[in-house]
Amino acid sequence: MQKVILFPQSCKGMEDCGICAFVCPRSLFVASEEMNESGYLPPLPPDEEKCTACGNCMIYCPDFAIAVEGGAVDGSEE
Amino acid sequence: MQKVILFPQSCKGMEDCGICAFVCPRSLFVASEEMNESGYLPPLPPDEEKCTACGNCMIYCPDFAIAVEGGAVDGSEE
Amino acid sequence: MSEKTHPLRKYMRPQVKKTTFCPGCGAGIITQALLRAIDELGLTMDDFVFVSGIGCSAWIPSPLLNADTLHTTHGRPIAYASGVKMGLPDKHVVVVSGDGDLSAIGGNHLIHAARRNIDMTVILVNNGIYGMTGGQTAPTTPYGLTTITSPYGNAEQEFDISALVVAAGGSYVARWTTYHPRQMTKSIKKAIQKKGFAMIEAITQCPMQFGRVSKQGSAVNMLKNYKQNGIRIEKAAKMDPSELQGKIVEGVFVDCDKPELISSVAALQRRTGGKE
Amino acid sequence: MSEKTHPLRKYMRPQVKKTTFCPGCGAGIITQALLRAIDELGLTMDDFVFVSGIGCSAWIPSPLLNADTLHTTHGRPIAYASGVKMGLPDKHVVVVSGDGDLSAIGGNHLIHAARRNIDMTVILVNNGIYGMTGGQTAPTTPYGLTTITSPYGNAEQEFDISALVVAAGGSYVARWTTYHPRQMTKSIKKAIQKKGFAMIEAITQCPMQFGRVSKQGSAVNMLKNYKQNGIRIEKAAKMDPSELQGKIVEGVFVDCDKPELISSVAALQRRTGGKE
Amino acid sequence: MSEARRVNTGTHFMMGNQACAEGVIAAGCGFAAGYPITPASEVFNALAKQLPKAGGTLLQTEDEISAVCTAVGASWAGLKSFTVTSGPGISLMQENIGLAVATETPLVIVDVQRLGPSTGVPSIGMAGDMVQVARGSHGDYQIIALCPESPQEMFDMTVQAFNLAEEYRVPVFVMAEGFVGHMRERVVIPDESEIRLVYRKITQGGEPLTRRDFLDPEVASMPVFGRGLKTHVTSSCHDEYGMRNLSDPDVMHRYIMTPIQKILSKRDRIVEIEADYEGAKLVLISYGVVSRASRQAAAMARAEGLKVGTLRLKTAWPFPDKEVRAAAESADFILVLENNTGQMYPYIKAESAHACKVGFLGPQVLGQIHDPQYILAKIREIMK
Amino acid sequence: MSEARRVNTGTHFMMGNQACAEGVIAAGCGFAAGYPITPASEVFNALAKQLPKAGGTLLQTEDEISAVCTAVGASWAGLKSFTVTSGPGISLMQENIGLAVATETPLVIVDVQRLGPSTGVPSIGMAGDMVQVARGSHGDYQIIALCPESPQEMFDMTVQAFNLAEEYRVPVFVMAEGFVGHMRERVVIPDESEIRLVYRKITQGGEPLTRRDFLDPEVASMPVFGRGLKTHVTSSCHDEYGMRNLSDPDVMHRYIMTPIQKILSKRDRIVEIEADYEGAKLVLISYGVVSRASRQAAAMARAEGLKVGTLRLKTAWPFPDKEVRAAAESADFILVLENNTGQMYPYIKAESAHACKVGFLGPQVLGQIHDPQYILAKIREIMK
Amino acid sequence: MAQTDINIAGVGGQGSILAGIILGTAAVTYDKKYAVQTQAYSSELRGGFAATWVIVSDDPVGFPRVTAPDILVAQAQDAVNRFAKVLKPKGLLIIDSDMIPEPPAGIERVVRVPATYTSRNELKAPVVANMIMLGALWQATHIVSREAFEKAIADFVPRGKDKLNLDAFERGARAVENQKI
Amino acid sequence: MAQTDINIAGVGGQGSILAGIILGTAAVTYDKKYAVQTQAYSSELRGGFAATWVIVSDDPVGFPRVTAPDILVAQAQDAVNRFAKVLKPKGLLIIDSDMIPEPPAGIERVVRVPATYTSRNELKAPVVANMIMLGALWQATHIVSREAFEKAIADFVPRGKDKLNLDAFERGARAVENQKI
Ligand SMILES: Cc1ncc(C[n+]2csc(CCOP(=O)(O)OP(=O)(O)O)c2C)c(N)n1
Ligand SMILES: Cc1ncc(C[n+]2csc(CCOP(=O)(O)OP(=O)(O)O)c2C)c(N)n1
Ligand code: SF4
Ligand code: SF4
Ligand code: SF4
Ligand code: SF4
Ligand code: SF4
Ligand code: SF4
Ligand SMILES: [Mg+2]
Ligand SMILES: [Mg+2]
Repeated sequence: MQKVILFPQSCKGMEDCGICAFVCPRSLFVASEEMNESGYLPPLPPDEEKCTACGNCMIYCPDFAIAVEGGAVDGSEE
Repeated sequence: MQKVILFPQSCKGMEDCGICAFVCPRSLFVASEEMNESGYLPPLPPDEEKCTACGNCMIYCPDFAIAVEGGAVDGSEE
Repeated sequence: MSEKTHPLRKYMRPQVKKTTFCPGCGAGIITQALLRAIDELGLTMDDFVFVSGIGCSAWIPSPLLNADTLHTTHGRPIAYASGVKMGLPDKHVVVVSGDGDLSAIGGNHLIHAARRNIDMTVILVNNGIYGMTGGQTAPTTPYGLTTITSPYGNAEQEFDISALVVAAGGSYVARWTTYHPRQMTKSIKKAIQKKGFAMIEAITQCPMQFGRVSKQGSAVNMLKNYKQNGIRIEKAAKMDPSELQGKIVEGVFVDCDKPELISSVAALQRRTGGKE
Repeated sequence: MSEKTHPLRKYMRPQVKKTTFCPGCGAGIITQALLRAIDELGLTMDDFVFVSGIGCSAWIPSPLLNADTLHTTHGRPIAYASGVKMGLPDKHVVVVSGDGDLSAIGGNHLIHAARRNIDMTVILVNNGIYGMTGGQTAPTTPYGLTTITSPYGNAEQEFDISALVVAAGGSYVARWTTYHPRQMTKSIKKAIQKKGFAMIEAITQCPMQFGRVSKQGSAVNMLKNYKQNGIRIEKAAKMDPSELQGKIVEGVFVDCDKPELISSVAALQRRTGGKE
Repeated sequence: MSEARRVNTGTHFMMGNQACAEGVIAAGCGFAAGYPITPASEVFNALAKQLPKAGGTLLQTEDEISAVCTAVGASWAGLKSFTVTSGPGISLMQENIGLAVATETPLVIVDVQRLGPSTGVPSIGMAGDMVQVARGSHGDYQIIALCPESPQEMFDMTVQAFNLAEEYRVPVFVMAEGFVGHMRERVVIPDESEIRLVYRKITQGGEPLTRRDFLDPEVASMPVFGRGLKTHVTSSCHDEYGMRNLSDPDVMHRYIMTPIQKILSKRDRIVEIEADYEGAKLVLISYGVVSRASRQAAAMARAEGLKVGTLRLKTAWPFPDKEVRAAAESADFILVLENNTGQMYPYIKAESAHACKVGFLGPQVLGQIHDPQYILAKIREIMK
Repeated sequence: MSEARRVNTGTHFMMGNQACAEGVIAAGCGFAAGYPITPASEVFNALAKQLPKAGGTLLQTEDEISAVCTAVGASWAGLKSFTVTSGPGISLMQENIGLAVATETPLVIVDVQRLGPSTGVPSIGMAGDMVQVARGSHGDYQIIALCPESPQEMFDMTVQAFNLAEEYRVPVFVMAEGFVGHMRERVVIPDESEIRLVYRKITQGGEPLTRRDFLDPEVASMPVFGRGLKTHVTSSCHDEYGMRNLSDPDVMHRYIMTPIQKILSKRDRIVEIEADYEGAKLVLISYGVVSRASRQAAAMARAEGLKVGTLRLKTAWPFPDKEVRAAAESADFILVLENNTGQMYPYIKAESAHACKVGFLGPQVLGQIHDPQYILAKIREIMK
Repeated sequence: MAQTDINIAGVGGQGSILAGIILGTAAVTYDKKYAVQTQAYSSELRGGFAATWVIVSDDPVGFPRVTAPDILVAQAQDAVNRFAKVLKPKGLLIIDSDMIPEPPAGIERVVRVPATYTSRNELKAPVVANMIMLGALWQATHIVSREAFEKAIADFVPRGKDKLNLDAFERGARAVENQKI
Repeated sequence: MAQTDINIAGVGGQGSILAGIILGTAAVTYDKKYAVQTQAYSSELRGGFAATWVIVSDDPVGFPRVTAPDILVAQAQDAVNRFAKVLKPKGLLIIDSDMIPEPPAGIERVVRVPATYTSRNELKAPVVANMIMLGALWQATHIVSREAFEKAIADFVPRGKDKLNLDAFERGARAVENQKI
């Protein structure tokens, strides 16, 4: 089951944003090589296995570019 | 020596104001019978002997109609 | 009996024969408190520029005081005064205006001047009402009070203006009723000497409008109320909020030092090489 | 991979494809926090009217949110929102706008709405700068910081907006940085449910303007700063002011109940016979 | 939507400002915002007492900026909305009057004009805000403004202002003068059933942002809040759907022109005048309380055998250009009488100079309405 | 009084807004207040950097209301004062512009106009505030307004505005358009010694309230603060001595009329135009950046043998009535070109309709200056 | 009498303006006539001037400003000083003779009413001097009916004070009875 | 050539507007010519459009708006889509051939510059693509002197980046050398 869903067209890029990478406790995000339609480099989907579904990437992504399913989105306080 | 000097033309009347009477610890002010030029009834000068020169009448008079000389104007806190 | 003149008369424009206020209005008591402060500090009227807005209270300096005086629009005196101060940093700039003027329409200038900590003294004449326009609800009118524009009782909470100005950043903030003119004078002296934004909230009787709408009546009745219900901050601090219902907390709410605007500009420019 | 849509997408206007914000701008995090609050409360967009002013932050609801939305002039959203609330007392009226909008030009409406305790939620997006106009000093810009309009350092003190709104009379006031989006959501939920004036001060990164002028740089750097310097009110209360230099105090500053404006109007009218 | 009516039917000896308040209530106003100011205060004072009894609500705001904003907000909440002030307040409202225009918001604003500029003399009336009301906000736009000459008309025109505002989705101004606001005169308030009221057309569903709720030259229905319409309203340039658009030149053009054309194309239904100049060689053009002096002067002149007529602009904006033109084309001389230094004069002259001579006569002493004798003297001078 | 000059002499490729800031400094401005707004922000941004180095100070205020008030305060403190904004800010300033007028305060305000009404389109320029600037505050009054057509003139006219403000004790406006403010062009800044500067006449003693410091048709000396003059300044109606007077009708009359007459009686020294219509049958009248299109269109028309001339209003207010009249009386047709829907048009028509036909041509698409070809087409249509 | 222009003037606090409002109300509300009432006053509460102008007419009123009144009711010397000069040539001057010892020369028709003395000393109510003046105005002109006046007075005076005010009105009327006008 | 109207356009972030400013500065400040520069851009930081218009002339410029440019320098497909249609009939189109694979039909004079590739891959500095386009513009038109261009570039690029930018300019110039225009 896929836990983290990316919407790369919504992303504004790992270069200027990169918040997902910063807030992921497992550091699962790296930039893709391919620009999206707006010219930004979105992250690659994280390695599902390592993901804890903590929800950080979703909650912090300012551009609604990530959804996390089935995790304790509300649970873990920083 | 006169301690309390009245400027009756400046007064706005014992009927509507009367603050001097209220703040005088010796209750020395009563209304005169004679209107001033503006149609107000100023107080009569207080009985000098009873006056302690506390300065209240001067400091509270909103119309600069009373001056107190030689007293501890600054002294007595309420 | 009166070849003599009132000792504070010398601070008034010779052309002005009397105050414009209603009988028993507290504005005159505050005027005295201010002039006495100037007198006691040994300053002259040439050391000052006075600025006011629109309202009964705004007529305290205009045209009464024999000094440079700027009588401005409703709510804006602090903004005008800021410009005067920028141009004449060595003068004492004193704003005298009403609660409606400074805290209703002019509220934003009040909090921003406090925040900037611009060197200025504000005497905010709080009579709890719009006096000049005839007794409408002000931001300082107590909850539930019946006024011309709240005939079924004021549904709004009232401002604690001193608390607001403290929160906004004022350096010196004090509140006194007209029942305490000596303390008021003392605070005004401090305020004038303070390098920074200073405000005196002067709670005062408006027998004509507030007295009428509140049914508190005469000037003397209102002074009696101040006498009975005035309570010092030091004492109030130890009391329960419920005990303070209907009380008027008086005293000095803040007296601190922090960077003042105009000197800060100079200091920062020196530091970063903006000024040669 | 993405036939699915983002779970909060349903709250956005279908015509709007993406946010208008710069990469890494915190406005989007706040938008999420707000929508999540609505989601968790089980409310629908038809329960709300959103009002905003002018600025980057004002574009959070306009046109993004799929609800009745009023995008107004600079500084005035709270005034407009007050009218909306008077007309639609059963709707949740939520103002989302910037620190410049709500606390500079709009500061007076903010404090008066708080004073009146009108039932309303304000999300004040505080990025410490004028974002949309290009990085000028805001009332929230720290002392000494170099900006476009303070090239020699900001000579003004900054507002503690939460403290100001508490002093003005707000019923619920909380501050969170974008590093604490979950807490922010929780506070927004409380704010929406509060019968009275509620404000969330959302401290947020503006990498484009604030990041540039402050030399704090990227969004991630700014989030790091929030992480390091954010400190809870409970802890801060026990600390010395000097220790709090450079810290961002977060948490709930007030959460109380007092008469709300619109219900007060009704209550007073009943009492004094104004209403049949 | 609560309807806030309680018509004070009957014959009254009533202050103009009170009559205005009665008009507000008779028109079914649901919300009034205000801030005290001489010589307008009595209107809001009266509403504070009466409007709640008629089912409306009101808010005394922290200033006039907030008053106009709050009233616009309440209008979008579906209520007939109102505010009242005098010149200084109108000056402060200018920016947000622009919003009301740009968002096509029905709103009635009464300006009880006083002697200016600046603080001036609060208690003395003048008609000093006549161009300000139409051009005082930045940018190009069109509003409606009516000029009462009596307390009776302060009632009538206030009701009419609400009707026009609702019908055309536009701010409508009643340009009273302090003199009329504070004057007491006979005021007849008709029976509730005889007062014609107009209510805005409200959008009845449809997909948000595909409905054409704005920029309709025929007046779009209004997508008021609170009905699940998911309306988007913006003070910025927007298209027919209400969507902000800051890049398309054609949208910009329509954003400016359509609300103007919406009013101008219906000007024949909006503009009202009183013309009494058949056969006249000299026509006195005026508005507001000066019209009463003008009529009296004309009567006196006619009694002397002078061919003098009158044209009274009950509507100041949209400007009665055709009506002025007609007068100019039928006469040899137009004399413009205004209770100011000649604010509408250029607008009148622009539409009459091609056809006849045009002159202006202000009050002998500014602040006091023209004495009919003074006008008569001028008439004699012109016609001799 | 600190003199804030540091003239950036030389030939520059410079943005209009930057040139304006250079003009502020060259004019010896001592105080600038401002609040950010597109498309005017660059002026204050530049001053923030440059003015302190030239000995002036500035304050970024909490809003535009405060900006104009602060600038007036600083002017009374003796400094040459300045603020800059765009339409929404001008709208907010209206009430206190009235104060500056009523108190006869020298002050320069630059309006970098943008597309309105309301928030409109910040980045697109128009000349949408042309009547607002003269009639946007309540009451009757007169200001001075200049219309630059290039960055060079944003420099020149800013300096000139300070000179006029100081000479006549009046607020002076520079009505730039966003297009000009944001345009870069060659700007030549002369040597400091070649820039003529005017300083207000300052009262030199005398008894307060017996000195005639106000309402002098010949411009009273200004009793600035801080010199022991014990000046009284009020926004209310006042007499020649600055004393508030709310009861004497004659004082009220003079309170309104004298500041107006002070400007109008000197209009010949103030008004500047550029006339090039000798022998022309059709005269194009314009101001601001459209004048550049107008000249080009006229040149193209003349190349076709059409007798077309131009009149450019460098001064918009006081309104160049005589100059317009002269053009109208020498031509058969006046075509008014404005970068708006025709704001000055009625004022121009009022002074020309008696003598010739008058028409208006706005931009083909509002927000974009007239294409000379588009004007030419209209010229051909009229003249065929 | 198609139209009568009346000026009632005094100093602040004497109730001149209220007298004008009562007159207008009597005319319009109770006599079904037409009337216009306007006013002016200085900002001082006492000592300043206060004046009202009332036009009473059988037909709708045109020009609403009174430039030269038919009748001047003067309650104070200041009122005479300010307003007597514009009284119509054959106009009627009604003065409070306690406040105005000597009417200005050249005015033929003068009615004298001891309103201040009567109100203070006989009625013990200085505030009703204006009603005395109204009574005198009525008696001298019958400009509106007595019934209308009485109803209008009842509309405006505080509850319970009707009798006092009507009494004052009556005394004013009687004071004029025997004067040649 | 008395007056040349140039349009430089791309998407946000490509530096089209800066290129226009540099061109104008070169003309006015260093070549003592006349120039006008105007611009337009959308509010998005990336992906939106950005365009500048520059008029270079030997004499003072009259009408300052460019309606039909002599030259269009297009850095993105969007620029061609938006602006190519108003290029003068015999106008010159200079394109970044990496971004615009195919110039629109009907335009005769087209110059192709591999600016994106060169800047990214050869200079390792994507931000200097605009300088490459400027170099091409210079080589194709000599609208201002090379010295003027170089001085103007030095005025605007960050300290220490002069060489990189001048290098880019040079590469742009060389890319055009052999193209028929
Ligand atoms: C813009 C504007 N709005 C309203 C007014 C009317 N106005 C004059 S004084 C005043 C209220 C004064 O109240 P406050 O400041 O409390 O002074 P007070 O008379 O009570 O001393 C108002 C609303 C005005 N002059 N200008
Ligand atoms: C009356 C007025 N003044 C100024 C502006 C220009 N303006 C637009 S947004 C803005 C500042 C926005 O700052 P803030 O509210 O902090 O929002 P941010 O962009 O930082 O989110 C300003 C000054 C305006 N639109 N209207
Ligand atoms: S859900 Fe948590 S662990 Fe998984 S990718 Fe997102 S941030 Fe990383
Ligand atoms: S946080 Fe979101 S927008 Fe930012 S880089 Fe990651 S996916 Fe993209
Ligand atoms: S000085 Fe004191 S004791 Fe003497 S009269 Fe005045 S108040 Fe009374
Ligand atoms: S306090 Fe002053 S004004 Fe008041 S009654 Fe006494 S003397 Fe008169
Ligand atoms: S109305 Fe009130 S505040 Fe004004 S002068 Fe009278 S008593 Fe004083
Ligand atoms: S300028 Fe700042 S606040 Fe505005 S969108 Fe960009 S990052 Fe966000
Ligand atoms: Mg007050
Ligand atoms: Mg901000």
